[in-house]
Amino acid sequence: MEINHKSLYIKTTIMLSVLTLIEIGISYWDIVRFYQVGLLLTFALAKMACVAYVFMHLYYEEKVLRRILFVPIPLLIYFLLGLAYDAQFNWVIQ
Amino acid sequence: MKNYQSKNINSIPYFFSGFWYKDPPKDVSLDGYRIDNVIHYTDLVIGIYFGIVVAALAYFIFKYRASLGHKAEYDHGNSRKNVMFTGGLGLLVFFSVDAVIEKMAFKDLKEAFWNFPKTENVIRIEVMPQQFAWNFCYAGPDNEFGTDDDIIPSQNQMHIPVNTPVVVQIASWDVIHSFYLPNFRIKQDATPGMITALWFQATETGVFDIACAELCGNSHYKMKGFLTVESEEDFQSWLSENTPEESQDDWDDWGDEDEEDTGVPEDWGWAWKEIK
Amino acid sequence: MSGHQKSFWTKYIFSTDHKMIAKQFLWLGMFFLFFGGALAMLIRWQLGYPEQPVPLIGNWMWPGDGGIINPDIYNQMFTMHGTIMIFWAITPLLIGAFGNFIIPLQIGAGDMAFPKLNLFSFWTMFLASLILLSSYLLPTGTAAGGWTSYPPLSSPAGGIPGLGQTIWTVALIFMGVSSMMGAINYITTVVRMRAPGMDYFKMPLSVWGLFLTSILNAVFVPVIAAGLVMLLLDQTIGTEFFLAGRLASGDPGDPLLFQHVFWIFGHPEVYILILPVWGIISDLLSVFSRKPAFGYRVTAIAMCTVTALSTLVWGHHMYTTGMSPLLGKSFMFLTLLISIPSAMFFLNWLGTMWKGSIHFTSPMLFSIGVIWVFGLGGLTGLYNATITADIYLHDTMFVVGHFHYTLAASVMFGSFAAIYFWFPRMFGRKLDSRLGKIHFWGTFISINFVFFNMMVLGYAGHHRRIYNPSEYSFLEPLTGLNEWISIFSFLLGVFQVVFLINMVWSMFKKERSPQNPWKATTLEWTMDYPIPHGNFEETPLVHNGPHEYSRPDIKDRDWLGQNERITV
Amino acid sequence: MNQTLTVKDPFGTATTGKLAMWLFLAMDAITFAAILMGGIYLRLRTDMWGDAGQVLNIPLTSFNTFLLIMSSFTMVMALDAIKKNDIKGLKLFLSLTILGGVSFLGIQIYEYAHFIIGNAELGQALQATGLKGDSFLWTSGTYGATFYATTSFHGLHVLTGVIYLSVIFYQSNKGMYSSANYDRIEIAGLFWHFVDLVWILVFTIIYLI
Repeated sequence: MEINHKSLYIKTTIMLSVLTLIEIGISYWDIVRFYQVGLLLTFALAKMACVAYVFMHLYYEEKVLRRILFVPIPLLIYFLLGLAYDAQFNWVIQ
Repeated sequence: MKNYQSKNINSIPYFFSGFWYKDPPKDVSLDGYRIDNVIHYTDLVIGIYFGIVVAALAYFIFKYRASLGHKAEYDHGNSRKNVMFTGGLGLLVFFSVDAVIEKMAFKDLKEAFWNFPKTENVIRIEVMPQQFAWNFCYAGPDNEFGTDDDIIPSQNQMHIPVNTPVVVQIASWDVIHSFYLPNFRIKQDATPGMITALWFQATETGVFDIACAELCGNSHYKMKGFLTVESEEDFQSWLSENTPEESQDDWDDWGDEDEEDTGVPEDWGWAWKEIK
Repeated sequence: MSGHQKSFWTKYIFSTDHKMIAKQFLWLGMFFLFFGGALAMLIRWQLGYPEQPVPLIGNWMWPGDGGIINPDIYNQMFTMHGTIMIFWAITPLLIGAFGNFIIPLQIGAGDMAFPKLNLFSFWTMFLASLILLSSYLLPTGTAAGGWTSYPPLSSPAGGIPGLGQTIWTVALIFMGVSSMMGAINYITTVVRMRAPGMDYFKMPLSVWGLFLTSILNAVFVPVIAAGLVMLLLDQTIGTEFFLAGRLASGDPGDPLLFQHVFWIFGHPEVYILILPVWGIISDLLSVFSRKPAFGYRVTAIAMCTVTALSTLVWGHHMYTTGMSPLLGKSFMFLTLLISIPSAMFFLNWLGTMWKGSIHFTSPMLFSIGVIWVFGLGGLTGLYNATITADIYLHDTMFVVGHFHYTLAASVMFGSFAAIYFWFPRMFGRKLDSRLGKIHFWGTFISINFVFFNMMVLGYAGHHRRIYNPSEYSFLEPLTGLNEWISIFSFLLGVFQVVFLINMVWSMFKKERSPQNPWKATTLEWTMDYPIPHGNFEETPLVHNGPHEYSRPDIKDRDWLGQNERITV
Repeated sequence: MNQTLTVKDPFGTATTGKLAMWLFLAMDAITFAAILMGGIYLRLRTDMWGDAGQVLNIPLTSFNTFLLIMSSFTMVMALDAIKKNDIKGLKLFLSLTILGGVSFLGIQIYEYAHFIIGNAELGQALQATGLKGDSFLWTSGTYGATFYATTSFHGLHVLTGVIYLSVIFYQSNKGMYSSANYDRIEIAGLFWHFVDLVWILVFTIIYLI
């Protein structure tokens, strides 16, 4: 851990800010809804990965910890798919 | 051909509960036998498996009890043979029970319960339970729901003709209820804000109970309706008896503010949803 | 640590010693077990003898109604029976008491990883209990929406008067916080504090069960916590997450969302409760058959598989809600898959007894009892997993019978086995074995009669949560059976009193138990009673697996402790 | 004999406290995920939902996002400082972090106040989404309920983080930390970065999508 992390941290911060600006830009951009949502989520995930890997030092932790922390993600996606599918299915009285 | 299996494989519950064993309510529906058959098949196979387990247990308890003075065998059961054996038995259970009932269930769902009748000759009913009563609505002469000539009989009275498919759409007025017809082996939750559907066909005439199967408040137990299955002529004459009279509507709501609080309004009903 | 002077308060009340916290959880759990049991008796009285005055206590409890349980009170009773039994009796008994007691001892640790967090966990739980019980003081009574507490019924617009539901929700949130603290503690303890040599596959299966339980707790209690917070907002500040139809004032929410959230948590919760039992039973069968646990690795891996699968199948509680057909089918398939790993470790239990040398002590009797009741409970789950059968059986007494077999019967038998087995470690005395046998046979016979016939009732169409079954004509033939079930359930209650007497009497009797009365191999039996704060004088070294019984290379005894080495 | 008997510890050098914090964060993440999933579910079921920028003030919240990112940066710098035994740097960066958190909360309270008091312009924006009234409240349909539930739950985390960091600041003032002993700062940092991490998701899902 002798390396100077300062420049890495500064780079990450700039990167996060730029990504945020791009996200805001996308939200005002008039494109197909599906792509907009997809792009926004991708950027959000990229930003989250930056924070987790650099600021939370996940990159320097042991592999196992990283793997275990990623186990809930497919599970949550599974739940989300189930819920979303069901939300779209039912007839709603308007 | 109505049956997958012979009708009376009830031996397992009978074995345990002896003379207290009770039959389910009489099945008077076209497809109720399918549910009974699945249950009976499951009864049979799990009875066999549980019997084997109990027999093994009894044998082990007798044979390997400590008083015989023998020493236990030192065996971790981790050998490949043992693992294959347990795994194989697990798969055997899966394929002999689970796979079969899954196949039966999917077949039944495809052929009956989720296969809504496409023919014209269908009775369509809207059901709106409230705390603690059942409201029913028939389309009336114009065959459209949500119009002035909808027939709304008195609460808790549902009439259907015999041997005609009945499609029911259900939505709750206040809390969650469940439309439960024990004699037809059918049940469907009524959720506020959402329409659910089911269909069934009666094969015998008579008066049967409608029960609410989902807890809906302190009088949940009293939330009872009556389903009268009658001949086509009786049904039509009952419908015409209940047809609303012209120009009476304007006076109905007058001064009924208090009742509006809890009960459903006079002219409830929603446009019939197409079933996919 | 042990040199410190301890006052009464730091020793018995605010102790950070995992063994003392375990005892606190034990008493809390026992209190609520009997409380919930008493509620069950009253429910059975109403079902067996509808609208007749309750004997002995009726006139004193409900003088206004002439000793008759009225529908409001009845709804409150089964609501609190479910809530208390699941969250305030089984959870503290198995996870709180035995989790705390045996995890550090069996893995050779001095204490939990975070003793103070452990202390907070108990006192949060205690606070939650007080909050829950305080709802009985309300003039409108406590919660009455069922333990599932589906909105809109459980929201103020749903028709249940008073604050009971709100207090119920708050109590459950506190309980969830306590469970989460426990989960963090147990997982880090098992991961970090194992003694040298204690690999994952040398841990006793009890620890495996509790470890998997903690993981499920960690993943799913947050889900219900979120759902309950949303429910609480609905109940207090007027949001409308779960309101729809007439009760919603503006843009409606969706009652189904709560059901989804509830069962995403609720199904794993079932496994949270049963996994410790599976682990404990696997160990105890091995101890009393004097034979290594059959297929130890297979059992452990099968338990992991069940844990993983249990997270994916919540929808099978919602077949009748009008869920999409595709979801229904996939949930049915996934649910049925669970039967493969379950069958595997179930067979391993039988394999453990096969060619063993079975000693019929009280814990062993209860363990064999678990094989019976869990076999029945697990197999009857197939009906409820089948969509078509479930259309008929959903929300009937069949479901009640089924989950009482898996949860009440199996978990109670498992807890009793654990109490009989570890009582010498907790209190230094053995429980009386004659009373234990009376307790076992009484419980076994009456519990089977009660719950099997509940399934029979359900098959005959008896829907659940109804106050008076005589309202319906199709339930008339069931009157006699309902009455019989009630009689046997009272009998079941009476036999639990035998257990209580046994427990209190044995705790104060003179005769001390030997250090290792069952000749078990695991680490918790290696020290004298009372076990000091810090447990082990020196960290044990683990050389053997947890089930080294009847090794042919040892002549003078039939067991070899985990920390012992054979010198050849 | 002792040498041969070891516990295989796959988690390496991570301290037990750090493991517990990771575990807690995982649970917290699931709680957030459940609330967000509830919001998504409700959104799929209704039309009365504001588009990006229609009701919510995106520039203001973007500034808030920026604040959190910066405070995350200062937090990590604080850790960097203590690793080099630079107590002054630690105090400076910690106080900057706390300042960032407090400003975030201030802006959020301003935003809430603006919504709760309401005005005609807001009323028009709400009308366009199908909601009634001049102020945007938690009773304004599921949209309002989801917005307030998610952001206030996150706000509570920021508040907790501010208090947590204040305690750490107080302790570092007393000289509790050095380059040999900074585990607690790292753990507190994990919590603070997590708050940032969740905000990224909340910002994207609630404000931008």
